[in-house]
Amino acid sequence: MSGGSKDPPYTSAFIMAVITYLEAIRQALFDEMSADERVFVMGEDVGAYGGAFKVTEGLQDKFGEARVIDTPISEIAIVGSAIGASYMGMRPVCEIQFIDFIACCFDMLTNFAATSRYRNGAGVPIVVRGPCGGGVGGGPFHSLNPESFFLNTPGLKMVEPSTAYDAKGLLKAAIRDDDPVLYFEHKFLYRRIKDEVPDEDYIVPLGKAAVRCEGSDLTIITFGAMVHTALDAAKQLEADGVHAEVLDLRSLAPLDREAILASVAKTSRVLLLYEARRTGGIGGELAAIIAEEAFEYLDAPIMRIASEDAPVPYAPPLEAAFLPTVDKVVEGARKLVEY
Amino acid sequence: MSGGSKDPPYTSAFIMAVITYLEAIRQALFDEMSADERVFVMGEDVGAYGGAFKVTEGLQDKFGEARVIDTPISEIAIVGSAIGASYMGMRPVCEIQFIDFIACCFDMLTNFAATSRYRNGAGVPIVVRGPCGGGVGGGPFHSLNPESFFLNTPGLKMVEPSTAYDAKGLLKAAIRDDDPVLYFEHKFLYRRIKDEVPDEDYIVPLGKAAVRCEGSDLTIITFGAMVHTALDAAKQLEADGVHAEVLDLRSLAPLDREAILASVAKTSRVLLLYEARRTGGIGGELAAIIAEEAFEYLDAPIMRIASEDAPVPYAPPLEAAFLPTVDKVVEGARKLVEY
Amino acid sequence: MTGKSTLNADEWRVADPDRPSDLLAREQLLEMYYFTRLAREVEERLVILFRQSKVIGGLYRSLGQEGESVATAYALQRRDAVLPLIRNMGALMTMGVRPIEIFRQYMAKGTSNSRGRDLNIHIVHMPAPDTHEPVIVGPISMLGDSIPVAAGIAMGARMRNNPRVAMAWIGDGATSTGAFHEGMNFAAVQKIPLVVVAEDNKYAYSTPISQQMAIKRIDERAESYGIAHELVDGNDMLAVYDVAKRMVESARAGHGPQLIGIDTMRMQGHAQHDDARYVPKTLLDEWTAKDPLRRFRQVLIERSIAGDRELDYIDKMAKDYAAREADLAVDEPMPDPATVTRGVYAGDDYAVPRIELVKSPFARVSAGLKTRPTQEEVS
Amino acid sequence: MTGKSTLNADEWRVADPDRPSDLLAREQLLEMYYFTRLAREVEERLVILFRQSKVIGGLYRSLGQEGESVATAYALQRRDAVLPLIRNMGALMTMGVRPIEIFRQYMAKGTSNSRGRDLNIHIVHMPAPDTHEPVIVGPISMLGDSIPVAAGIAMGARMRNNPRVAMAWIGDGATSTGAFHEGMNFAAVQKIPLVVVAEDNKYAYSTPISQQMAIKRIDERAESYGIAHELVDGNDMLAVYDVAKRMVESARAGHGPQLIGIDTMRMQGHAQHDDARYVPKTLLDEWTAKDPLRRFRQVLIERSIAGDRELDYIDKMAKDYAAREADLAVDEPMPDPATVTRGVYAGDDYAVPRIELVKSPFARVSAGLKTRPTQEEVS
Ligand SMILES: Cc1ncc(C[n+]2csc(CCOP(=O)(O)OP(=O)(O)O)c2C)c(N)n1
Ligand SMILES: Cc1ncc(C[n+]2csc(CCOP(=O)(O)OP(=O)(O)O)c2C)c(N)n1
Ligand SMILES: [Mg+2]
Ligand SMILES: [Mg+2]
Repeated sequence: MSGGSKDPPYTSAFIMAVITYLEAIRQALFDEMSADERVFVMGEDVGAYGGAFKVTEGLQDKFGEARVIDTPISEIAIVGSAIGASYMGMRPVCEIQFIDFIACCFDMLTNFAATSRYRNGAGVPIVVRGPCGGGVGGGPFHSLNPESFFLNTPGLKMVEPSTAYDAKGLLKAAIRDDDPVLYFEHKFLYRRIKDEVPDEDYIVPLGKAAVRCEGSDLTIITFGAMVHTALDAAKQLEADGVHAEVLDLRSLAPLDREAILASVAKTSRVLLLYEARRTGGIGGELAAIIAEEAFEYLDAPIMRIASEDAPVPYAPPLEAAFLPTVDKVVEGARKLVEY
Repeated sequence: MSGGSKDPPYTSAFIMAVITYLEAIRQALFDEMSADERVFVMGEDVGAYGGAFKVTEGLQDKFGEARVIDTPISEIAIVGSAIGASYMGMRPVCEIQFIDFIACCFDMLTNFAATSRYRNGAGVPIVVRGPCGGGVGGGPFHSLNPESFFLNTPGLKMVEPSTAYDAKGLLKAAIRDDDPVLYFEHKFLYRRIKDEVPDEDYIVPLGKAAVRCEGSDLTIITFGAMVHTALDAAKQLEADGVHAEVLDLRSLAPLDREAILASVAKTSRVLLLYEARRTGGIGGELAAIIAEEAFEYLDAPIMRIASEDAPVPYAPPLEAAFLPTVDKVVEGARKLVEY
Repeated sequence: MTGKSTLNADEWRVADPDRPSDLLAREQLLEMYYFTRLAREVEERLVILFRQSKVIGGLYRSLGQEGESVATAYALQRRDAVLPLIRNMGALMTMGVRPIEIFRQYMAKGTSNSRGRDLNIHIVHMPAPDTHEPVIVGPISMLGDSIPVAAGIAMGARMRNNPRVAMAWIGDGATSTGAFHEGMNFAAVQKIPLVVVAEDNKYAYSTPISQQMAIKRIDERAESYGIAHELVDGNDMLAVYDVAKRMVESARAGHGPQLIGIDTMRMQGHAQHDDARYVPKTLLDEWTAKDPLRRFRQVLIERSIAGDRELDYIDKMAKDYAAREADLAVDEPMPDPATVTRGVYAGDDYAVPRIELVKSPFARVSAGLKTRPTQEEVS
Repeated sequence: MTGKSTLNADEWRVADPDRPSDLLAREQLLEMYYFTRLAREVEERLVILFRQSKVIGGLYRSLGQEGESVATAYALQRRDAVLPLIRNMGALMTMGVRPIEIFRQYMAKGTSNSRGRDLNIHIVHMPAPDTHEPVIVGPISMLGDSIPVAAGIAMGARMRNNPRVAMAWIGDGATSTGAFHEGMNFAAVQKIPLVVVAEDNKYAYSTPISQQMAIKRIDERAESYGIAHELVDGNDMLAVYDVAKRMVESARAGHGPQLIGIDTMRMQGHAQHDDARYVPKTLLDEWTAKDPLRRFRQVLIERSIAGDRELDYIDKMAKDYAAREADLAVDEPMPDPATVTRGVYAGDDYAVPRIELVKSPFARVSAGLKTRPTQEEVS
């Protein structure tokens, strides 16, 4: 599975296959476990069952029970023991069955993992990954986008891919990173998104955003599943002659300030699109960076489009009203360019 | 302790006493427990010992062990059982010995307490209070300002007083509120801040900010201990002829958008001052509101002054470098007005 | 006093104090059978709705566990508090939740207790303090969280001088959570009248209990807290009732929390999407032979409590009832999207449909009774 | 084989297999005494520094608990891992941490292991895999969190084919946390070589153990996990060593985690600011009579291991050493404020002072030895 050049970015000379977002995550785990015996996977039902979403399917067959560990229902122990194992030189990848349950180990992550290097120089190279996001009728406890819970805790890194290519490359980068990385995978994308992914080894470096669509009239800054919402909106806007640039953050901590500021400087209008609830979401941090560092470029208010300020509702009509939609983005973008 | 008119705000005809911020919190607990037998206190060492900071001193003597409960070291159980008791009509006030330990019950607060009313109409009238903030050499685990951890969770309310008057009035309002309220008390202020507090019953309503100092050149939006930093800075700036308005948020959720926008409309320049780490802090939400809703009033970038993006260091010279200071605020304000 | 007749309910009342089930009247035994059958039939209907894509989200069966769920809840008084999990359909039926409430929830109807906002059996019933109704607090998905909340409910009820025993169910897997530990320990220290039903159904999702805990008996989870515990054959309904009843009354008498360990088997996958390939066929076969409903039916027949004719009648009654309720719920409206942000905070509440509670066909109409009503006939 | 002499170390080695302390050589016994005395003297020095306002933040004494702390750690091999708490000064001295490291930490010096960033004994030592040094991971303040981390350390070491037993100390109060539960259970299921030292010192801050748990013996905290456990008189150093040694070797042999319950008493307030008025005087008196250091000294004299002259000499040696180390640390610089944001992430690390490890005056200079060195003389 692995092998070939270690130099990203891949070129078209590489062997490419169109695979799903989910398969890309699985490949990254296979590759990294094959290449580095220090990498192991732990979590609930990740072994024989292959995980609630089958992300780790086949892993235990290949690498055995010692490296693909089914744990008790104990998120604190999963992350805590991963920290300990990482101290001993291992590279644990923890699965949180639904990312919502990361709330149960919030302390272990923010207080133990995040501060360890700063306090005593003891790095914690762990990855904590799990399915986030709504749109699948998951209800209040299986739909969260938790990035803003962790945004005020230096010492943690956070990523969320929007493509299969990034899903693989970011996970590889996260596993090789020497700091704790929270890797959020959007469950809506698992099987809906497919794209070309090289067989060869590559990484998508942490901290780098990607322009998904060039434009000059406004910038939509987003990530995860909302990238696709933004791209659909951009297509509709294009028909009206509005050229939206779509910036996919990919990394949420650290943020790619250069890419953000460069795009704002170019378009002077910003729409922040994120799937978490509006108030207290990552859009705040983005707005603050822009309002502080790109103020003179701004020709319009910074607009946030996000989910409603409520728990995530279960019924499809409620969830549809709750989530950001292409229509909301198009409408917002029109207002922005008309400002 | 209680009695007299129930109508806020108090007038000068009331009996006033100058008491500390800490004593004001204690008085609120005494008053509410006297007035309402449903109110009770639980937490670690809150009983005979009177709490790590002696906030609950004397409470158990007065109200007995059944209403002032020493718990095991179990933040999940403290908050979880408070939720259950509140379902049965009680009004629990939980003490978290240092607010940093609220990380241990993050799940119970954000997932159980916050969603209960929305999901099934079952309100959770609990208060979770505890000492926050730095400046006292508390180190990485006894100095946090956790408000932004909870800002993306609708269903929770949050307050943090800066004066003794507010400390009492906000706590009374929090206890009487029908929703879960996180009440952060800044430990630096406990015994350093004293002001006039009426003996009579009054509340400071949740969701209302207060202008602490009128000004026309810029607005410093802040809360908690930083209000005093802002006021000191305002005094220095005044000497230079710069008139800073200081807005004390008091409530962090919900935010007083009217007061924020009114002040920005008046001064057109904004300095956001908060003690939490800069990235991912509440300043982001404030910047976003202002950049979206008061954009046309803005004459300068929105500036954030906050703590450094690191765990809270222990050594006094490090902590001094870490925290926002009067000097930093004065310097920032000067830059803003010169913009 | 030790003699025990299997012939009729009245004689049967002269009983072993360790076997409170000896005191159950004929109507009560039939009622337990009815609730168990009803739980199964409600779930069978849910399967149909699931296949018709009318159930939003996952469907969790309690096949094989309906008996313990009913028998534990049956040990409660009507005013007690229950905190069921997804697999405690039997407890909900026993406490009188009208089946339509379940269908509404699973189909996310606007008429449901959560108004389409929350999943499956995440329902809440908060009766006025003076009514003769149970407190019902469904779980949130985060496993274990119910335990501290249950402790708080029983503690709060005691503080309000309106005591209720709280019964909370928990899976083998969920006993590994920190929330379980803190709640159990807190309840023990505070001597809270809490009865925890710990269900060893051999798996937590795909994880066998051997990878969940290094103890052999699930009831030993109570040891670290000084909580009284007992293990029972979970598919023997009267045995379950006996232990549960003693524990409920012990808790009510002020002896603190109790834990009943249930030895049972989850007879299907974790949810409908899970084919449970990881479960050995032999294990399933072994437990199929121990189906609690079939076993209980046999007891009723052996003890001449009822014959096939009466029991078939109950079966049909339950099945028809479940079908009717499902049909009614199917046509109800989905929630109005305009309400999506309503009721996050107090002051903006919009009407929450109260859970409708119903009496079983066996219930004696007598509110004051401490034990279950006993006099109505079934056939 | 059952005979046990109290006369000299060599004869004493013919020993009861249940009493590994019988195998301790004279120098080892004196070394244990030395570490215990040193722990006490380091803390006495800290009190002086605290009164001089040179200690930043709180000061936590282990008065009365130094013995158990030394005797448990003494059961480890040098390469094992320790996760001490604030009151395990004895364990740190036993593992060879140079006292100056403690003074630096408490005074938040730039030279300290945490470079003034973290409190008291929150120190970390990660030796290169091939060195003959212990892993030391100080706690974070959140109680209980050390337990899962300790489990992970021992598991990770095993995965790296570089096995180490991990020993983690935990207070009675901290056993009530969810983190403790999850860590213990995980370790049990994974059969991790973890030895947990659970210290019943009668209080958690002001909270008596009766309000912390409804069990009488702290070691029963292990029951729910199927973890082997034993309770020991924590102020009898050799008894503690015996149990700890057996457990460490059992864990090392692959028998999974073990828990040793320590019956002891916190002889001062939670920290220096706490006058501990809530502790009954009679309780303190009772335990004053059982001071572990005094008792151990008596044992050494009774068994003719050493006389007053030698022990006084050790006392003085420890006291002088502590004083010298404190004096050295006092003059060291505070951290440079310009470094405040350095080293949050990898790639921006700035030098972390390695913890200096020292040998005791009793240590035999022999790196390859599995058990403690034994040949040097004290006087
Ligand atoms: C804190 C938490 N972690 C993980 C999950 C995901 N999850 C849902 S059900 C389940 C298995 C539960 O097993 P058990 O407690 O034995 O109950 P059972 O399904 O067997 O009745 C898991 C892992 C969860 N709901 N909550
Ligand atoms: C999770 C958490 N909650 C609360 C505290 C505050 N706290 C610090 S020490 C302490 C008492 C600890 O008692 P115990 O575990 O018995 O240890 P001892 O001090 O007796 O050695 C408490 C409550 C904490 N550090 N962590
Ligand atoms: Mg189970
Ligand atoms: Mg203690």
